[in-house]
Formats: sequence, structure tokens, C-alpha cells
Amino acid sequence: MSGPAGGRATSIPLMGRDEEPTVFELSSTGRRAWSFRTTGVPEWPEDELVPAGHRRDEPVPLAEVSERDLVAHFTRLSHRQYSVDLGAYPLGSCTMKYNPKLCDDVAAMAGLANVHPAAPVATIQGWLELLVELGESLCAITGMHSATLQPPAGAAGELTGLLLMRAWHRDHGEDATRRRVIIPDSAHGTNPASVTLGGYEVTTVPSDDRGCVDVAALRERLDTDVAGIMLTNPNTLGLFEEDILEIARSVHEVGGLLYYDGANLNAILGVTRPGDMGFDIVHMNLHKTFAVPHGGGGPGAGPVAVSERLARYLPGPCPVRLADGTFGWHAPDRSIGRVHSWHGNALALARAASYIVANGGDGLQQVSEVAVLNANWLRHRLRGVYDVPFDRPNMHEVVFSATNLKKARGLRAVDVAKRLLEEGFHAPTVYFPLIVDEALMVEPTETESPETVAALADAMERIAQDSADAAHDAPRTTPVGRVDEARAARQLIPTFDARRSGGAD
Amino acid sequence: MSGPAGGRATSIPLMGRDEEPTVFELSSTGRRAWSFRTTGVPEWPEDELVPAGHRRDEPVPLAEVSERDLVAHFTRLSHRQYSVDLGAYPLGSCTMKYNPKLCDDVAAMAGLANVHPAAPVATIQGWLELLVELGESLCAITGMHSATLQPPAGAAGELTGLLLMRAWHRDHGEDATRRRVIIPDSAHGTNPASVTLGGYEVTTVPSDDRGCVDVAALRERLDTDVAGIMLTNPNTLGLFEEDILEIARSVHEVGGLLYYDGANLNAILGVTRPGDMGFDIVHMNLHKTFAVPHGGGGPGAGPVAVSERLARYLPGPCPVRLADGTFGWHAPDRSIGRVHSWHGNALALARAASYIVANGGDGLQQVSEVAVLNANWLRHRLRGVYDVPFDRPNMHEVVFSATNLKKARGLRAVDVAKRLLEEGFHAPTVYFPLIVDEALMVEPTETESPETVAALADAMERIAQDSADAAHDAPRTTPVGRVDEARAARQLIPTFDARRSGGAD
Amino acid sequence: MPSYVPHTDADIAAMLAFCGLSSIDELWETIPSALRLAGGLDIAPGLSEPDTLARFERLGAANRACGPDLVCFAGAGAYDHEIPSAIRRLANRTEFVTAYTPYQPEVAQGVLQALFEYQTLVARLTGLEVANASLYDGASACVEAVNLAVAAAGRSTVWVSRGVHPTWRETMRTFAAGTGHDLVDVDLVDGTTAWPAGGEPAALLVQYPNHLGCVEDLAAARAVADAHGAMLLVAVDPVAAGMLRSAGDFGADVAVGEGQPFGTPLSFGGPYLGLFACRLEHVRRLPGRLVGETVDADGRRAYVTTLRTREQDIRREKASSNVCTNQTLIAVTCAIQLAWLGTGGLRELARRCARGARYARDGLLALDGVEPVATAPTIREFAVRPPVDSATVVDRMLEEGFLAGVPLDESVGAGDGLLVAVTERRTRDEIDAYVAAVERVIK
Amino acid sequence: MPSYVPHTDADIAAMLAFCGLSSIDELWETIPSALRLAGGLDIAPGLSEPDTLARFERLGAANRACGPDLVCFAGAGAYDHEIPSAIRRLANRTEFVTAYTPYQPEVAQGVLQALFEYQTLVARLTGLEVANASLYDGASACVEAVNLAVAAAGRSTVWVSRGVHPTWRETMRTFAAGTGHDLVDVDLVDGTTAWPAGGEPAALLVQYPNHLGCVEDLAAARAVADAHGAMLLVAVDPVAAGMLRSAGDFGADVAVGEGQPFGTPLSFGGPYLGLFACRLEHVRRLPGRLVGETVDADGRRAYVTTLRTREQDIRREKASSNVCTNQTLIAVTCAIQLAWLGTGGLRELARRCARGARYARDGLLALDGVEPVATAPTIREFAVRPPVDSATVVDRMLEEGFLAGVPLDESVGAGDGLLVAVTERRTRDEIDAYVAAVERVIK
Ligand SMILES: Cc1ncc(COP(=O)(O)O)c(C=O)c1O
Ligand SMILES: Cc1ncc(COP(=O)(O)O)c(C=O)c1O
Repeated sequence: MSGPAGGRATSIPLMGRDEEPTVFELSSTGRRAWSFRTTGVPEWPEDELVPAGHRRDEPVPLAEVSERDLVAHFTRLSHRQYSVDLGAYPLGSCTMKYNPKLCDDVAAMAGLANVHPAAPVATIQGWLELLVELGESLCAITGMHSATLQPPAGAAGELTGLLLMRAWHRDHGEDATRRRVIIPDSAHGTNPASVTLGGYEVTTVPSDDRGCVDVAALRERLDTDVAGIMLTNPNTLGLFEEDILEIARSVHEVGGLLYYDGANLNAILGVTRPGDMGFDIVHMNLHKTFAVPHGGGGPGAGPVAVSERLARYLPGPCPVRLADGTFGWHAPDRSIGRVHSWHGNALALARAASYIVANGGDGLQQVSEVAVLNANWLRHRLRGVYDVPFDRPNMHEVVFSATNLKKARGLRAVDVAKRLLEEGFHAPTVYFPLIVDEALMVEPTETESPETVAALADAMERIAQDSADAAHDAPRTTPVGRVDEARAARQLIPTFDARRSGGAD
Repeated sequence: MSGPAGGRATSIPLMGRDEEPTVFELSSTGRRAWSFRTTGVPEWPEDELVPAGHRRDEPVPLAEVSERDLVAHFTRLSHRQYSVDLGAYPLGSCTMKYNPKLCDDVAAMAGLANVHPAAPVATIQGWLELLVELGESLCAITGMHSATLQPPAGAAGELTGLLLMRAWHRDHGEDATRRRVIIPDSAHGTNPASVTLGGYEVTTVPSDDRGCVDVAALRERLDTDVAGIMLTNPNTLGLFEEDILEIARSVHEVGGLLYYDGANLNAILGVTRPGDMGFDIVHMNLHKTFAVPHGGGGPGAGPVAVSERLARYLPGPCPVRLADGTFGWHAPDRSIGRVHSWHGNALALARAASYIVANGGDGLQQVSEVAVLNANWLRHRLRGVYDVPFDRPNMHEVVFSATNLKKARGLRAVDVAKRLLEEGFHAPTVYFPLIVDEALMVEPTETESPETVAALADAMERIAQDSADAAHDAPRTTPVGRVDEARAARQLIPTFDARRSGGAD
Repeated sequence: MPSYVPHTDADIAAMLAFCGLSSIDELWETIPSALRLAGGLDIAPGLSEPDTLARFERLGAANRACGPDLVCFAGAGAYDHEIPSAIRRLANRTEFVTAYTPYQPEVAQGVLQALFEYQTLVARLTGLEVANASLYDGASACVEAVNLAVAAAGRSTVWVSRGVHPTWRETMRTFAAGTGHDLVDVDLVDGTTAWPAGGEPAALLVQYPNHLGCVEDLAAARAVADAHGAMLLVAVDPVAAGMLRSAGDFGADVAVGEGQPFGTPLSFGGPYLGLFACRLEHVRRLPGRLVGETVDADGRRAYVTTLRTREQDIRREKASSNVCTNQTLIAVTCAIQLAWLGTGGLRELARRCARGARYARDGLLALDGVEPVATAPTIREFAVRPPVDSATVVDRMLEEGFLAGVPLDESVGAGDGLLVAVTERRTRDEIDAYVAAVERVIK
Repeated sequence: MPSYVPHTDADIAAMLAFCGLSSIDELWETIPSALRLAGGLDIAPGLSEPDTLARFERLGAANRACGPDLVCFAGAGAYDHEIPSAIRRLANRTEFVTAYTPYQPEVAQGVLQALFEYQTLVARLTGLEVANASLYDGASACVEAVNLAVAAAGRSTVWVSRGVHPTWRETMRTFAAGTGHDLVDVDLVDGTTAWPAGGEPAALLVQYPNHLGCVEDLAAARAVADAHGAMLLVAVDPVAAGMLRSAGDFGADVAVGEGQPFGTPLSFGGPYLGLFACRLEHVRRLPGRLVGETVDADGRRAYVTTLRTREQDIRREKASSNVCTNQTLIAVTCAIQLAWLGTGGLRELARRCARGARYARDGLLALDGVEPVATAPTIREFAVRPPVDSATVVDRMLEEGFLAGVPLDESVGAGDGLLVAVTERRTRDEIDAYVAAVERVIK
């Protein structure tokens, strides 16, 4: 099955391993790229346009470059950047799948892109229909009742969800008493951070030896001061929480709500639904499961879907289908209020909507089937090479550990990661989840062919046999060698200007 | 003036120096990327659609890849390719200038791109207007009377011009007697090749010690059997033919016509015009002077403009402005006939038209001023480092020679070229024009900043001091090392299938 | 339907066999059978790519997008600026678009350096020392500014001018339900904020120019803040910044803003870009990602996300913010557009907007019955009070081919009014036609 | 106006000084003053980028482009096929777009490998052993095929079927004025070529399917060619090739064609793509560039343009052709689209076109007074004879929202007729509406 270099970024140095100067170093006084349309608007002296005390003396010093140099600079920068379109990106928890180009075309459509967010309802019927249908699809996928599309990312969705939780408890007279939110020790860092911002305290529940929530330990922590629990399922170990129905029952029994972190939704499309598991609130990372490209760290979109009883708390205004077949806005009666300047990351939502339409229900189910198959294949292929702390049927990702290699030869997870960069693959997520030592969290996703997954496994196997010394120097073929992260923090240079002044701190 | 790495492609190996497999090696039976719209057109059995003896048994074996692998493959290939947008490309005679992105938008406009070439005149008024105005601008630039936009490249323009010459002589009863076309020994290879295809014999005229046409030698070759002469001006040494008026007079005296190879037009926009010099026929390479991007070797566009007396021979149909202000087609009465399937490389013409409109007459003149300034600066900067066979005021390009380095240390022009690749620049044109030993023909173009030109000069100076050994191994930082060209010809592998059968020949 | 899954049936069979499984269903053995969804998703089967595109084209056509047929005079934090061809193409380069967060700096120098340049440009624009690598939008930037101020001051009251964008204020209020911060609305008087005398605010938040387009007196705000030992948080319009003294210049501690005007289309409101800059002393409380310069093993310049201990993945419940995925691509776009504008272009842009706004304002105010909402000086946006209510004006103007502006939200406390923005794209002819149309519709 | 020249006045002054010059004018000292253009070019001053774009948008709007408002049933060598998003984006990658001819293979592997794959795909499509790296268009490919055949045979007469595209034939005739080749038109009888008996042709050129859409009998053509010791040159429709036995299979020596259908929009006729493939024995007469596989200094696979001694820059007046700049980017686009289609997709594409054509043909022929131009079998394009002249039909159909087809050129010798092409984009509803509209306009 192992084909030639499937999915590896074999792209190479066009040129010497030089630094790319900053745009400020390329700048030269008087150069310009800009040009504006001719408007015929009359001139005004600047001092009639700006009140005296507020007028700048000097223009803001930005950069002065020709269009040619601007284009070359950012094109060269793009050549110093790995991306899904160059090769496999098996970053666990991140679902770095291929983003169909068709969605780019949708996001670029003038009829969608050139619409003002405050435009009257009569002029935005297409957008409202798109959003309503997306919300309906997301509810069908998660088994929930209604959704808000406002949250611009997963973490924003989490906080929105926690505020929904709060609003619920407040309406039940328990705002003051419900102080705690339970999260597993394997949880993603945004979960505890959001809990704090939601005004709650974090109670951690440990994982058991199967890698799942320790149900007994959970029960110990449950009481009427618990506002709710936040879970991912499959969890960050890529394992399905088998006791989820039991967990849901226990949490609901004490009056708590269940929050579903949808970062791992790519595993279960058409297979099982958070709503059926008993979750009350679900966020989705459309930039993971629904092919919104990550953009180097964003923008994403983090819609939140809720069960019927929580629908009245959703942020408003919500796009809705009206009785006459047209579309409008609706403010839920007990809304927590807006969580975004406008209606969320609309063009990202449009991308996800088109991805769902193109795949359809059948296609989405196939997505999860193959995502899970790829990850299980990888576990079977690499068990024995790497430690597999929880060697049981996994979902869309699998967590390996380099402890065996560390013991044997001092090879750490970070070394494996850097060596993989040399081999033409992006590194897996390392040192997460925190409960696994020397964790290597691998998520191949369904868009990588069997050949690519095999090539990744081959590379990981080769690396596992490497000398620690070789790995310490890795990566050697990348635009820069191993980066000194400690120095960046010690001698902070957050801007080019700080650089010139020799660094801050 | 030397800034940091201006214009150098500092992009580097993202990954190891691996081969990129061919799309055939990435192929796997049954995979697919395609999808077609739903049409509702009824099915038909294939044997009713295709006559029996002509039906294929097996589908054409192309490749079978997923969209994901397709995208990754060609994206990776793009990372193995130098381009103007990555850095300077000082290929003499090629005018590899920056192509404004605005022209890309013009070429992508649906109102231009989705027009059928055989559509009725009423539906193509915009295109006709565009073409008519482009023709007028090109005539204004060259000082000619009218133009055809059909030739799809410079060489096609040359042949078109020679056929115009032929048609003229035929109409003057001299088709049989005028057998020869004179070209200088410095001419580009397309000139003699076109002369042959035009049914003429090549007579070569030598250059004198100024690098210009040897006028005395020319006179010796002139007679009534001469159909015409083909010249570039500035010539391929980057020098202005100072005796051009004298040359024109002599050629016209014997009844010959003058053909202007417009490859070097970038030097003279708004400064001087071939029409004023006495030329009868001019081709232009819009992909050189008018910023049509080269596309890795094409498409270009090679319009031909002529003096009034030759207008009636132009290929038809010609787009024309009609008396009522609308636009139509016109077939010149003595037309040589079509030279293209349709109307030329129309979208390339649209790019050039928008480039001319955006720059305007004033902007175009500035183009030539700075193109010539950059090239003269370079000559001053590098004289003494490299031989300058004709060290006098040059136009937009300058021809150096590595003979001094070859003598001193065995460093040849090709070594300099390969070393420059390592330094982040594309190489100059080498071994052309043929009359200069170890020629290095450098054309910085006007879009390269002074810093970039200086950085190029610095690199060329460093290289000139290199050991020949170091240069022999160059380039070492490129996607592949020095390529074995001889082997490619000796053991011909023109397709992947030939490869599998072990190579042809 | 298109399939983005490469696996053929044979591939699947071979992989299953390798795993010792005989069917896909066996992959789900750890999922309780009660939870197995029978019969698949209740979502229509997939459509081919052309069919999908046709469907979204139809949705797009069901909108009335801004353009020649609906000339845009609406702003209120979302502006119809020119996006040059070069910027669109660069920002759409797939290496930027399909990259992840730069967790592995050795293969992410492209995004990291672009963000470093972005941070520098935003710092210069705001006159502050450090900027983060982006927040979600203007609203989230305000939320984070307040969080930073409260954490720094150890006091939880923040005075928020009613001149701050209404949806930003609403968003702050939503999130204050979690943090418990006490947000006090401060009224406008004739267009600018009238700060109260007493109280113990941790910070003042003011918009510059404010939601009515009026230029707030930042020197006065700084003085009020100083009087209370409070921080000054300023929401800046980054376009007007091309002509205005910077927030930093007036002593702001934090500057936030909406970066949409630089290279991002109206986009029905997102993805946009939360600008966030502050004084260096607050850097350890900075929300979101920060890129810093460092070196690689060979001493070559390199960039990396830094001071990561502020962030949620390390600090967890003690993080300065929960932001993880941010708006990197929009920040990169902003950097490219700001570099394209450059020193001279930004000033020219601001001037052109201001001239257009002045010309339109003069035209509108010359109409019978149209009054200014406030008399404080405005730059590129302004509010007028038409004789009929402004929502009606907007509706009627649609038929005239104009998106006339945004009706003022009640919460601003300035009464009814129409907020009008004029960008550098608006020609004199368009403005003249617009004023003439307003004249017709208010009759 | 925008300036694409980076140089500031200060830059220019410094560079002039370095050259010992004091003004730009001194750069022109070698140009006789009589030739110096006084007062600059007679071309309007430059426009800003947005103004330029607006001007070309206006020109575009002055056309009636194919789309929902003008549904395209025209073909004749220029077809309205689907172009998938992925292909457009890949083919527009700036590394391909702004690269030059791969003169330095070490930094041009991207274009070279893409061309190598293109050559392989074209060879497979035509059933021949070698394909070049592109020619200008279908017409130039025919011209070069004739040149190759004449050079190989040492005879200068070529029989050209009237079923070859009329503009291609006209172009061949234009260039024959230079080469002196003797092109003999061969008539069609009921839609296919009726080869003459006598004569000494160097080659036969036939189109497959031909201009009327009819499938020519290539076996017969090969037999005629063999009888004269002539070469068989076949102009293939590369889409129909998805269902038809290949030209190579029938013993063609050279196959040419128009590659536009694979990823290139209608483009008002260009840039298109001349396909050219031949048997290996003719490779040293191949026009244009050829890419071959080789190795680099370390033995790694690499690609390079090869057999360069055929080419004009080396062989000069003895070159096999004068082609230099060709259509590389369109060839790369074609390769990407062919790889996207793949084995199954090309066949499906051909089938879909053929089904649509059959459905439309049946519909048209059922109309009163509409006759077939020929009865020979057609695949994806066909000609009908309407009761009113076909140019009138086309004009009237514009009002109905259709580009109805292309009127037959006289030179085909088949009388008046309307050539109709149906691509995979045409829905049943569109075809039904088209037929109904034709019925109306011929009444
Ligand atoms: C498990 C999990 N939860 C939450 C998040 C946060 O989502 P976002 O980055 O969209 O804010 C992530 C993202 O990495 C995640 O992996
Ligand atoms: C001097 C000269 N003449 C003619 C040509 C031929 O033009 P084209 O490549 O467009 O056919 C060139 C192109 O390289 C050239 O440099």
C-alpha cells in the first residue's frame, strides 16, 4: 500500500537559506504601491478636515515599497510556510483536512462578500437563508434543537455555552449556588480558560486507565453546586467516552448541564450525535470538521447548538425562517445578548455551508468513517514502534508516546516532531493531552490517502530508529533550523521597532 | 544604495530535497476528483452514441487521483519553480518585468473571459472596442499606421511580417525575384527560422566593432533580390543602431522593406519610434514590454503593426471602429489571410491593454527611462569585474562576457549562471547573442528597485571572485542540482510511459 | 456528489483487514449501540461541485450586494473600501490560507513573519509599543481590553462611553455576565463623552472618532483617567488614524479597533479583525498570541510565538484570555494592505474619506429639514437627523439604488439619526446623486 | 496613475550620478536627435488601478458573455466546458504564471515536470508516443503537422479534408504562401471525406470528428494514405477522444488538436492550446519544445527541455519550426484538468456531451423544416439546416437568450447550416428551452 511519497511536501529550497528581510527593511522613502480611484470630490485643506489638537504632524510611518517588492516579499514569505496544500498535517485535535477549493469560490462570490452587515432585511434574504439552513444542518448533525452562528471560534463558542449555562441557572434561581464546572484532566486548555471567564471554578476529573472519564471520581465531584460539565467525545485521547449516557444521567441528576466541545466532531458525523448522548450545549469548530481553512491560526467559526430548553437563551439576533417563506431576524426572549460585532464569521460560515451541501448527509458520514479508519490503521501500524498508552479502538486520532524512545535513547516527542518536518510532514501535536508523557497526538484525517498515511507511518518508524544526536540537530532542511523559543521570551522583540532598540524587557 | 537582499528569492527548502512523484505515480485505480453538474439529460447506451468501429474499449488511461492529491501535487510543483514574483529575473532579451496584478483581474473578468470567439458582432462590442483601442495604442507607440493582433507570439509575428513582405513584393511583380532577407549576426534565432518559413533565404550581415550593423557590409549585400531586412533596435547587444536612418535609406533604395523585431521595445517607449526610423513592419512581444506574464514559456502575444502602404495586406478579419460609433470586423482587401484560429491570444491582449491604460503615455515613457537607467548603472557597476565587449551607452540591457574569468580561472558563463541561482537570482541569458563569447546578457527591467539591481551586482561580483571548483558544483541549494542535459537527449524519455519502458532512442 | 475522501472500496477493505476488522461498522464498537444513529444524517445527499456553486450563486443573487446597483454609504464599523488586486491575490495564497497556527516555527516562518510585521504596523498605527497577533473583531477587542484593565487595576468598574459602537457595548455586556465586571454607560453630550466626576473606575473606554463620527477629546479623557488612577482604553478607527494623532500619543494604555477596513470586504460582518495594542508594561496580560523575533540554531533571524505562558493551552484556567484560534489570515491581509498603503497612502486614504464625508455632510445638511445629530467635528463618518425616521429613509433609498447608512441605535442615546460613511471609493457623482435621492425620499 | 517603477526621484538622481550623467535625457545620446520623440506618446495619461478596472468592467459589460443570460450552444473548436475551482486556482499560481521558459532547469522543475506530465497525457489521449510541450492553437498545430509531413516525405502536396476547421484551413493556406506547400482541398460527401484516387500527397489531414461533428473513417483514411505512401495527420477533438478509438490506434502519424476544452474559458478565442503528438520516429522533426526526463548531479530525477538542436535558437534557419514562446501555461492548465478528470472523468465527460448532443439533435430534427446537414454519425457536435438561413437564426436566438451555434462556413462545402455543440454543462431544461426557441424563430 505504501506508494511513493504520498502526501509529503517535497518542495525544496529554491534558493539559499537566507533570511527574508522585513517589509520595513525593504522600505525606501517615497516609494509607493497605492493608487486610488478618481472621484472628483473637491479638495479641502487638511486643517479644515481635522480639529487642530487632533491633527497628526507626521503621517503614520508604515512602510514604503513598490507593488513589485510587496508582491515578492509576501510571495517569498508564503514559500517559508507549510500548509495543507503542500502536504499532510497530522496535528491531532486540529483536524487539518483538505479544504475543497469550491468553498473558496463560494466565499469570494460578490453576492455574499459585498453585503453590509447592517443592511435591511429585504436586501439580505440570501444570507439569512444560508445561515438558517446551516443552523438546521448543524442541528441535524449534532441532534440539537437550535443554534447560534455568532461565535467566531471554538473558544468563543465555549464561553457562549457557559454563559448559556449561567443564564439557565439564573432563571432557575441558582446563579449564586452553582459555582463549579467539571472538566476532565485531558481537556483542551480553552475549556478551563473559558470556565474562568464564565465566572465559574474549574473542578478537574481524572481519566481512568481506559483513558475515559473516571465515572466514580466524577460522581464524587458532583453536587448541587455544579453548574455543568464540559466534555469532548471522542475525547482528546481520540477515545469514545463509553460511559457517556451514565455520565449524562449523573450530571443531570444534580441539576447540571452537559457541554460538548465539538473539536472532535469529525469522528462521529452520521454515526452518533451529542444530542442523543444527553448533551445540552454543543459547540462546533467549523474550521476543523467543516473544512473552513485555518488561515494560519484563524479565522474559524464556533457555532453553538443547544437543546430545546436552552433555545430561548441564545445570542440574538438569530436568523429565522418566517411564516411567509421569507427570512428575518429574531431575538430570543431570554437571550444572553450578542457575542460578536455582527453575525459571526459569515464568510467562514458560508464555506462550511457549501462543504455540507456538497458532501451531503451521505458524504459527511463517509468523512467520519474514513477519518476513523485512517487513525486506527495508524495505531495498528505503529504499535510496537511507539508506545500506545491506550491501545484500544480509537476514533479519528490516536495518541502515541515517545516514552519508550526517551528511555532507550533520549529521543523525545519534540525530536520526533522536528525530524518529521525534515521528512516532509508537519509534526503531530506534541505534549498534549497533558496526561500522556511525551505525547504525540496524530490525526491523519480522511482526506489523506492510504499511501500518505503509510508514508507518514514509514517516516515515523524511521525516525524512531534514529540516533538522538541526529534528531537533536533537526530540522536541517527547513527555512530555518531549530528556533530558540526561550530567547524570544527572555529578550522580547515583539515589533521591528523593539528590534531596532535592541529588544525589550 | 545596496539594501538588504532586495529582490532576491530567499525562499528556501521547506522540506528535504526529495523528488516529487509524477501524477501517474500518485494515481490509484478508482480514485477521482471530478464531479459534473446534474443535467437531467436522458441516458443513452454508449453503443448508440458511438459508431461501432470507432468506440474505445477501454477509457483513456490518464491518472486517478483525489482532488486533495491533485492540489498538493501541483502546489508542490509550484514550489519547485522560480518566477518573477519570487525574485529578480534578469534574463536579457526576455524583459521579465513585474506583471501588475490588476491585469490578472482584467483577464479574469467574466464579461471578457466567457465570450465565444464566433459570437455575432452585436454581442462582442466590448471586445472589439478593446482590440481597436489596443491596436491604436500600439500604433501610437511604434509610429505605425495599423496593426493586426492575431499573431500569438513574437515568432508568429515575424512570420506574419515576412508574409506581408511577400504579399507586397508579389503585388509589385517581384515575388520571384526577391529571394533574400538580411539579418544581423546578432539576431535572435526566431528571425532566421521565420525567414526560412517565409520562403526566403537568410543573408547574414556582420556587426561592426561598435556592436552595430556594419553598414558597409550591409551595402555590399543589398541588391534588388533583397526582400527586406529584419532588425531589432536596440539590438540584441542592448545597443541602439545609430545608423538606422542610413540603413533604412539603403534598404528602401533597393526596394526592400524593413522589419522591426520589437522584442526590445521596452527600451524606447515614448523615446523614439520604429515608424520614425523607417521601418515598414513591426512586431511587438506584449509578453515582454506590456507585462503579459510569461506563463513558463507562454502564452504571449505578437501583434504586428505596419505602415500605411502595407495595411491592406494585414490578416483579417480586423476589428474596426465603424462610422456609426459601433465596432465590427473588416477584411483588408489584399489580406494575406488569417494567422490564428480566432483573433489572437485575446485575454493576453486584454492584459496588455489594461497595462497600457494604467500606465498611460507618461507612465510608459518612465518605464523605458528607468529600464535603461538600471541597465546602464549595472554596466558602470560591473565593468572591470566582467568584460564588457561593447562598453558604451547601452539601452535596456547590457551584455557582459566571462572571457576574462574563463581565461583567469576557467569560470564560464554557465558557471556564473548556476552560481547566481544559488544566490537567489535567476540567471541572465547566457551564450546569446552568439557573437559574444561567454556572453551574459543582463536585463534588469524597470520594475527592479535600485537595491535589487545593486544586490544582483554584488552577487555577480562575489561570483566573479569564486573558485572555479565551487562554481562547478553549483547550484547546490536549488530543488535539483545541475541537470544532465546531455543524457536527456541521448536517452530520450519524453513521457512517463517511455520512462517505464526504459527510455526511447 | 464530489468526494473529498480518496479511499476506494479496495483501499478501505485493505485497511480494515490490516486492522483485523471486517467492516466499517466494527470501527464503532466502543460506541454504545443505543447511541448509534440509524439511517444516517437527516441532510440531503451531496451535490456535485457545479450544482453546489449554482446553489450558492442563487443565494448570493437573493441578496442585494453593494456595488454599482446599491452604492454604499453605510459604515458603522464595516466599510466599503477598495481592495487592490495584489492584496487579494497575496492574502489568498494557499500557504497562508491552509496553514495552521504556527506551532512548529521551523516550517511557519511565513505566517510568523507576516504577523510580526502586522504587530509592528498596528503598534505604529496606534502609537503603542506592542500589538497582539489579532482578536476576533472590534467587539472582542473591547472585551479583552476591559479584562486586561480590570486584572491590572484590581477594580472591576469600567466606564464605557455611549460613543462606543453599540454592538461592541452589547457584546461587552454579554461577557460581563461571566466576569462580573461592572460596565457603566457614560452619556454623550452633543456628540462627545461627558465623563462623570465621582467613582472608582479601573478604566475608561472611549471610541476615537466615536460611533457618531465625532472626534473625542482624548486629552480630556486621559486627564479624567489620571484623576482616578484609571487606565485609558481607546477604540480607534484605523482609517481616520491616518490623519489623527494616535491614541498612544494621548497616553492611551490600550488601543483596540476593527481592522476590516484594510483589505477585508464587507463580508456580511465577518470574518473581521480585532486590533489590540498596549503599552509594553501590560504585555504579560496581553490576550491572544504574540509573535517575537529570535534566532535559530545557526543564529539566523527567526520568529516564534512567545510569552506563551499567558495562553490558555499552558496557563489553562489562569490564562489572560481563552482565545486560541484567532483571525490570523485577516491580520496577514491587513498587514499586506497596510504595507501597500504605506506611509503616504494611509494619509491619502484618510484624507479622501474625510473629503468625501465633508462633501456629503454639507450636501445633506443643506437639505430642508436635515439636522446634524451633533456639532462636534467629524472625520469620515457623521450622523444626521432626517425629518422622517431614518429606518424609513434607508428603506426608501434602496429603491434609489443606495444603502443610505445605518440608523442610530437607541442605546447611543442620541435620538434617531442616520449614520453615514463615505469612503475613498465614492465619487462626487455618486455623492451628488445620493444627496438628491435623500432629498426626494424625505419629501 | 499607479507606478510600477519603484524608483524615486532621489534613486534616479543617485543612479544617474553613478553613471556620470546629469539627466535622463543623457541616456539617449546614442539615439540620433532626429529620431527623438518630442512631447511623448500620443496616449492618454495613466489611470489609477480602480479606474482602469472600471474601464475594463465597462468593456466587459458591453459584451454579452455566455452564462445564464446567453446559454451557449456554440462550439466549432471553442467550447463552454466546466472549469473546476481547483484547476483555476492551481493554474493561476503565480509561480507558473510569472515564470519564464525553463532555461535554467535547476529552478524550473515545477514547469518542466508539469509539461512532462502534459506530454504524457497528450500522448495517451492521442495514442501516440510523443507530444510536444504545446503550440499556439489548433490552427498552428495543423500548420506544423503539414510542415513536418512535407519535410519527412520530401513531397509538398498535402490533401486537406474540408472537414478540417475552416479557420485552421485558412491559416494553413496563409502560411503555405511562405513554405510553398500545395494544399489540396478534399470534399466531404454526406459529412465525411471522400478521398480522391490519384495524386502523390505527402500526407492526408483529416479531422476526427470533423467540423460537421461527423466521425471520419480513419481506417479508410489510413488505407488511402498507405496507398500513396503518405502520412496520416489527424486533428482530434480531445473531448470526443474520451469515447473514440484514438488516432494512434488507427495508425495516425501525427495527431493535432485544440486543447481549449480542458480548463481554458472561451476567452474570445485565445489563449488556446495547440496539441501536437506524433510517432517517435518523427521526434527529430517535432516543432516546438520537448521536455525529457534526466537526472541531476546527484542522480535525482529531473526534467529538462531536450533535443534542443531542433529549435530555432540553436538551429536558426534550419530549425524544424520557428516557435519560441508557446502556450506553456495553457498546457499546464490542460494537464491539471486532465489529471482532475482522470481516466473515468474523461469518459464521463465525453458521454455527457454526447448524450446532450443526441438529445438536442433529436429535438431539433423533430422540428418542421429542420434537416440534418449530413447523416454520418456525430458525437458531441452536429450541423442542422434550418428553413431560414442560419445567421438569421443565430441573430434571432440572441433575443431568446441563446448563442444558438455557429453558421457553417462556405468553405466547408456543405451549404448553409447551423453547427451546434452541447457540452456537459447544458441541462435538459436548457436544451428543451433551446429547441422550443428555435421552433419559434424559424416560424
Ligand atoms: C479540544 C479542543 N477544544 C477547543 C478548542 C478551541 O477552539 P478554537 O481554537 O476554535 O477556539 C480546540 C482547538 O484547538 C480544541 O482542540
Ligand atoms: C530578440 C527576439 N526576437 C524574437 C523573439 C521571439 O518572440 P517569441 O518568443 O514571442 O516568439 C524573442 C524572444 O525571445 C527575442 O528575444
